[in-house]
Amino acid sequence: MFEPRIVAFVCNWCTYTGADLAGTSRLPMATNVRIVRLPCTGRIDPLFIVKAFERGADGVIVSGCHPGDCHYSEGNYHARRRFRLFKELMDFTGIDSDRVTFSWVSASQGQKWADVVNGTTERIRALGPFEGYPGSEEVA
Amino acid sequence: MNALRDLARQLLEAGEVKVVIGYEDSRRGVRPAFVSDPADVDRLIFDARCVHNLATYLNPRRGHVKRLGRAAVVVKGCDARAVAGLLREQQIAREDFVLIGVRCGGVFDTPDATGPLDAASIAPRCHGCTVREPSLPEHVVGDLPPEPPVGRDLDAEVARLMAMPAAERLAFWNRELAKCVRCYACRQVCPLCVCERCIVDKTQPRWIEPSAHTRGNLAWHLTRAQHLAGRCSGCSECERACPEGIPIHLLNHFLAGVVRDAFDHVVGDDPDAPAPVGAFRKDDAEEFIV
Amino acid sequence: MARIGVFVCHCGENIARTVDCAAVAGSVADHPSVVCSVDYKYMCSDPGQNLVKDAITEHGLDGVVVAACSPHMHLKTFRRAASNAGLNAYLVEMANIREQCAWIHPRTPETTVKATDLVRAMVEKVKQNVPLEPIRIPVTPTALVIGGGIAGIQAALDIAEAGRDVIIVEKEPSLGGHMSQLSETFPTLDCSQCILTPRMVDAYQHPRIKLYTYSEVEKLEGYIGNFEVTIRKKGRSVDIDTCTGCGACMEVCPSKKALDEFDMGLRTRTAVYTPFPQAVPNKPVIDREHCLHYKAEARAIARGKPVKAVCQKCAKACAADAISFDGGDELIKEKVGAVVVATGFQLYSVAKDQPEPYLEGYGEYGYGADPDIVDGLQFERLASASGPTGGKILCPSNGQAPKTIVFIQCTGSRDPAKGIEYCSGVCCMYTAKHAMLYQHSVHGGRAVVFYMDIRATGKGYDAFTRRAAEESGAEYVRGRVSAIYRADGKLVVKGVDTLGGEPMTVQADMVVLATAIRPQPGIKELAQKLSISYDQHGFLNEAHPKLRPVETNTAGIFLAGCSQAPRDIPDSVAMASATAAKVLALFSRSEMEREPQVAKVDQATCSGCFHCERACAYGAVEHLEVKDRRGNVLRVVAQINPGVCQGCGTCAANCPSKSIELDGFTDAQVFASIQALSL
Amino acid sequence: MNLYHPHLMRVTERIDETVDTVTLRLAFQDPAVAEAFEFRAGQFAEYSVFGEGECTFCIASAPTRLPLIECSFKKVGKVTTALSRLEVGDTMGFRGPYGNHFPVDAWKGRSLVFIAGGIGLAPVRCVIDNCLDRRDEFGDVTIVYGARSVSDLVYKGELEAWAARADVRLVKTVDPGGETQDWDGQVGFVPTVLGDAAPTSDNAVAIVCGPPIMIKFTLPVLDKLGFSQDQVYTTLENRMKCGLGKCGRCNIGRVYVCKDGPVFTAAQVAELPADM
Amino acid sequence: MSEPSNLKHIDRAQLAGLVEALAGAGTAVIAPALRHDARGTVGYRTVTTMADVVLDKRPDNALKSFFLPPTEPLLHYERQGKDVTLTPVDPSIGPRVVLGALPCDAAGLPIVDRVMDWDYRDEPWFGRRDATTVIALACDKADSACFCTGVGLAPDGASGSDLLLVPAGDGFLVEVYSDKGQALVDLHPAFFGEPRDQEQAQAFRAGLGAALSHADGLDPAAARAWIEGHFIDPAWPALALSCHGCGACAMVCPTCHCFDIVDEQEGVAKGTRRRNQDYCQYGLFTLHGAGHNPRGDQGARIRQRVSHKFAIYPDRFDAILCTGCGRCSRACAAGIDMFEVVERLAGLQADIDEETPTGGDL
Repeated sequence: MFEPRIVAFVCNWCTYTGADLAGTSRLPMATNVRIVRLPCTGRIDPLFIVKAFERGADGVIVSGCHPGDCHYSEGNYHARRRFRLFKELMDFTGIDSDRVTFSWVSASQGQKWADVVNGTTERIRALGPFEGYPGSEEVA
Repeated sequence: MNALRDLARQLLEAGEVKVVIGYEDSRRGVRPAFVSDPADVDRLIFDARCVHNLATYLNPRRGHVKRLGRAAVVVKGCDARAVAGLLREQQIAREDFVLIGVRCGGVFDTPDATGPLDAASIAPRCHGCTVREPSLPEHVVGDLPPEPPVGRDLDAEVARLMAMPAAERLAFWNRELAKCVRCYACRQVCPLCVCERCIVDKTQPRWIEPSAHTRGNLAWHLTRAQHLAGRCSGCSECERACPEGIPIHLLNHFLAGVVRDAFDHVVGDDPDAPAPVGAFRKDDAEEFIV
Repeated sequence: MARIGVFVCHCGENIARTVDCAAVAGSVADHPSVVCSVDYKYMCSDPGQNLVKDAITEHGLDGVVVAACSPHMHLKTFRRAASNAGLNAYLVEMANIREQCAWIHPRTPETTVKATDLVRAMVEKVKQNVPLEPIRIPVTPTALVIGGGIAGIQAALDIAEAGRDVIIVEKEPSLGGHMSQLSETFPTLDCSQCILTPRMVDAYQHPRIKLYTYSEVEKLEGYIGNFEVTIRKKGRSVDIDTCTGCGACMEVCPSKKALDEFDMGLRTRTAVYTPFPQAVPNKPVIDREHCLHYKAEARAIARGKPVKAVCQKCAKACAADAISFDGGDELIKEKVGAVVVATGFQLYSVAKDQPEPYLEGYGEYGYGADPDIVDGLQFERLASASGPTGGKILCPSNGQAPKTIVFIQCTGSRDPAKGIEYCSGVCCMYTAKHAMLYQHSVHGGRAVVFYMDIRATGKGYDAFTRRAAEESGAEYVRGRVSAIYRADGKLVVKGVDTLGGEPMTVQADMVVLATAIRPQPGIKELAQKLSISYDQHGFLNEAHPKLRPVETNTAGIFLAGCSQAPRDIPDSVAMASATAAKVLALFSRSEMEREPQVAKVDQATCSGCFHCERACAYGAVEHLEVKDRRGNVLRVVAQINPGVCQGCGTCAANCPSKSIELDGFTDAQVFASIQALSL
Repeated sequence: MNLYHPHLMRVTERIDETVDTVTLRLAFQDPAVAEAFEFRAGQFAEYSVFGEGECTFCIASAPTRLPLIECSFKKVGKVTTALSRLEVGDTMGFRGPYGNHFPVDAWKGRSLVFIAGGIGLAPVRCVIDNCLDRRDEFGDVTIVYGARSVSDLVYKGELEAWAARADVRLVKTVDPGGETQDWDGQVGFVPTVLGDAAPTSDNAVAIVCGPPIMIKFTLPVLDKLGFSQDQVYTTLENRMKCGLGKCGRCNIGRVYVCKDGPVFTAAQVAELPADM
Repeated sequence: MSEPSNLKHIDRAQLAGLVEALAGAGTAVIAPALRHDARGTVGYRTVTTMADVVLDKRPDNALKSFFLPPTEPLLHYERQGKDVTLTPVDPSIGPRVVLGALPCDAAGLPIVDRVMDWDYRDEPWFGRRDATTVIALACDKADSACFCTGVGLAPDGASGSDLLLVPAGDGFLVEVYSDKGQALVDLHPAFFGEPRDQEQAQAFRAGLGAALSHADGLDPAAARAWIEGHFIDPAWPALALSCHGCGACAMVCPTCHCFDIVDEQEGVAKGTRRRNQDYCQYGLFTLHGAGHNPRGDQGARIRQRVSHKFAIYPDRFDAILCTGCGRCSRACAAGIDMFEVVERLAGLQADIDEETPTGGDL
């Protein structure tokens, strides 16, 4: 069975803590997801996602605090606009935006984090490996 | 035309400006002209072949133009949007230059176009133009020409693409972006690409691969488009400048639509209008977030 | 490449049960940058930490990765250990192989592979880490308290009692705020003045409290620990140092038509006046709008005529020679380390003209034009022993005791149609109080209270409202009043009893409107001066509605009392003490130390578009002029004030040219993690 | 295999010359290459850290001391930073030698004056050691070396060795304010110190390397000492990619620094268009 | 112009047959063809059938790109521990035929050969050169940007071509100019007939000059003389004013060959060292790590490009680094017209010569 590579960019305050809670609650999760801890979703540049795909990731999870809960009060609002543009652009260029999960997971939502992880893994598994870069070598 | 030349002469003779940046005719069509001598103002013209967005010469990256001294720049209503952008982002100060607005009846796709301005030959950006009478410039010259013909509509092109299955769209863009040779004409010609050092030239770390393969090209064009989202003035010079004929401006135009629909913002020529970048609304839609 | 040590923790069985720790340690050992890689039962134990320390000295490590539990649990622990061993604390990172691996996966090869990946990614990140030093910001241990009401006084006293200097800025001539206007206070019905005045005096006499009355904040610059405030001291014309407060000036003042603000316009006062007998400082001030001299002066100036001395009886009457007509406003600069905003409230006006476009007056109540239609504070004054009626509740129109009073709650509050949807919180209580006070004062009087719901959630509040209804016999009618008009000498109040379901009319002698609490006028201007944010009603925004209720998004500025939302006295006081605690914590060290996780601008490549500035919730981005040797400004670039930056990194992601780095999470570090994780 | 294909070298030793200047001692991993490798004093090479890219500087050790190969560089850009992070045992890439060289053979019988500032000693040191290894072929040898401060001096070991030799006149100096208590050298800027040292120009050549500003003020001094422009040699550094005269970066007017240089006489430099 | 060593005739059907045959035999056929993109552009690309070939339009991209690609891998590297393994990229490629090359594109190749062979032989370039047979087509598509005749070439010139096709009757007169060309003919005799309708070919050739009359009398030598005497001159910054400083001109140029060498990581341990085409008009081209930039000004960069083509290269390699194809002028968003530039510089020299017959400076 195809085991997708999934990179998760999560904020330190809500989702990372939520993931910790999921851990302490021993919620079973797929082993496919690798977390990159960042202070805030506001820190996430869409280039992080692009680079992850370039480096062979099959899917990406982006997750932070719910609106209004941002530890930095506004970071996730800025992130949300950035993600909107990026997501639409992915669709427009034909890159299946289903490969990216955007989510709000609070520190108390261990179960939701588990669901996001497992759900995304299943979805990407169904989509198969990411092959967004045909003929990535010579163009001449 | 005479009004334009007279004004240029005045400004130069009065020493109000050191150079007038406008358009001149040449053996290969219209091109930008830099007139410093009042005696040369008769070189200046304005007609439907004046497609160039001369606002780009106000871009602070152009030290060699800056060194000429205070400039007067000939702008169409659409070009003024770029000037407003530069002002909005504090790249230039209003008192440092003069704007000569020209009333516009639409322009061709290319500066060497011949024949009548018709649906086939008119630039797509003229579609539904609302700024034929520029408002930002302190001087506006010429009479308002008749309504331009209705030509290619970029919204329609975007819609056509969005109607395709995703795989076809991917193929379309891969085919187009595969042609990119990374000459960065799109960036260099852009009045709003103001970065002192472009992200693609940053090497520590190197987020965007400089090589002209689809991987690097996609990263470059995705990033470029996003950096212009909510800022692009819609002049589509990037597309005209592309030696490989890549429909680059479609990306900008698409995002302009997203910004309009999602952030309720349309780029205009008011320098004081708030920008949607670095801003947000608490109730921005988030149906794509679980 | 680098010299990195990797330490894999078993966490007893917690990790070792599902992850093959030895295998993890083994497989990263061959990484070109890893010079030692070991696993151990309890890394966080003393022997575990010593393992790390010894390795640092033995192998001369320039980076440490501890693969164990969540960094939230032990990152600080290991960073401390490292710095004890002489390695910069910020060259230590943790790979979370417990919560993110051992505890959520079964014991399979994949689990160990993932654990290894997480460790490798951290190794790659640490290679990019650079030594960081905690940011030290000197702190001026003086607090500025804006507003001299009960909240401001409380905050000031708490801070001063703890031995720190405080500056109070009060825009009125006296401390006291609205509480000093109240007659009795719920739910105990003790006299407001009696409990407040001593606190006012304490504040006035406290050696560590400097008081600026009749003054306002003009400007605030700087940042946490290092603010400089400019205070506008309005011309008082009375030198409060020489003035003895004898009152002779007031006796001779011919101008007596000014409405008395303290008594809510229920009586008039002289142009030179002390707002109320217990005023602190108990020194008069000349109200230049009404003073004959100043009026003449204004006219003369308007007509371009020379200014002549007019009246000035007070000056002549002043034995202490404390009155002078020359002094104007005075600007004073003070250095402070923290700011408490306690500007209090004003009452919603039912009048025709409204201060805000979104507010509506109450035409149905005749815009409160009738002298016998009063608001809550006016009633307080009528009920107050120090008030215009000496504590007897009498109709302003005819000085007769009202036989019937109608109290209307939620006037303005919870009434979106009138512009305010929120609940003012205190009206139910003070209306109940008013009803009681009325019954105590006018025996056999009839009190009718129109209410929507009774919200009495404080300690002893519910009992209090019940007492009003059950013991004092106030008639509580659930419903709104649709109209008030005067007919043959009486105020006709038309309402609906929504419980009874029938319309009802009351013939009243007085109507008391429990009008909504609104922020002080000018609060928005003040907020802008302090660069803090406010909501659509003008109440100041707290940094976090749950976790940081008395802080603002501007570090070093705190909120107390009604400036943030409608509050009653105990809440305001509690909030004030909370801000004091925050301020004192900040003042507890001469330098405040902050995590060096702050943004930095690469000025060489910054193009000054200031997307960062727009994205910063803390106003940490400053404009820096890059000049040549001759001092000509070449470019204006962004600069981040590390004292203000909170380290979210939103600016970094918003910077199109990646000219901003967030220490601790630099692009190089994130890039390295991605490189390592995805392939 | 193509001409852009580097040889692999191993770092056998790293010396931290100053806070931001590092010397790496390198050995070819392929013995055959090591066997065949030769170069002339002044030639340069393209050094690479895989994943970061290539950068250009001269070979800092003397050809007479092969198989010893050393390079010294200052941390400025992406690649030099990466190079400076290399540890003993790490692998790096090497292309070269490229470019022309100092006409050491033509100097036989003449006196040599070496003048260097800061990291500029690297190319000069290569010639110095080269000449010292053939000491009897030359007349007087004078070395004037200066740096901003004592801590900015490179090749401290060599400096001692040279100082110890009776047949070498070493004048070392640091800029005013850069000295320490136990500093036994001079204090002053290189041009001044050179003027005071006043080496003879009869039948002599001068080799000058250092920051542009130093060179600017040194040339007049040499002129005063009687050195003609043909007696003065220096090396130029321009950004290069290929080092082979193809990539089109390093030329100044018609001159390709990578092919016609990096070694030039002051006369040749004077001829160059003002494009530096 | 050198004389053809042999003459043949190929009609359109045979030409189609040749393409099929070549493609069938695994020879890559590169020809001007529709790129099937949004804007319907024509460019050189690999084709398998004559149906795709467009011989009556000038391709937008430069033929050069098939010899010096915008990007090409030089080697792959992989780290294991402290060791690194390098895997070279084999420069040798299968046989290729370029069909319908513009003579100005073909002419660029031997010009660039000179620098690519300067002391060190550039295998990637020559690997492709040796593997490729170039069949040019005499060109009647000249427009106002063209000036091949002004730089000593011709719309029916054979420089850089192994075979030259000249329209004649139902097909083309085939002129053989090299053994490689002859070899191709010999390998596919079926598609080549005896030469005929030569007078029609002659007529076709005779008609080509008219469209290029503007370029008659262009004097690159004079331009070179002026450039060599005017390294510092107000003319340079003046030329640069409208320049956007992009690489469009260089990328489409048949002779621009500047390049960059970069490493691209593909994950932590491995990656590829690539050669990417680069362009001298962009500021960072010569920027030193330490921050100094010898060509910090756009004027200096324009000077570099023009000088390189019309003075430095002729000086070092005895050939003008320009084939007058006019692509740069067509590609330039600012309307900078290379023909006009050369004409202008030559004109400045002419002025000098008039004033001071001995030459000298203004």
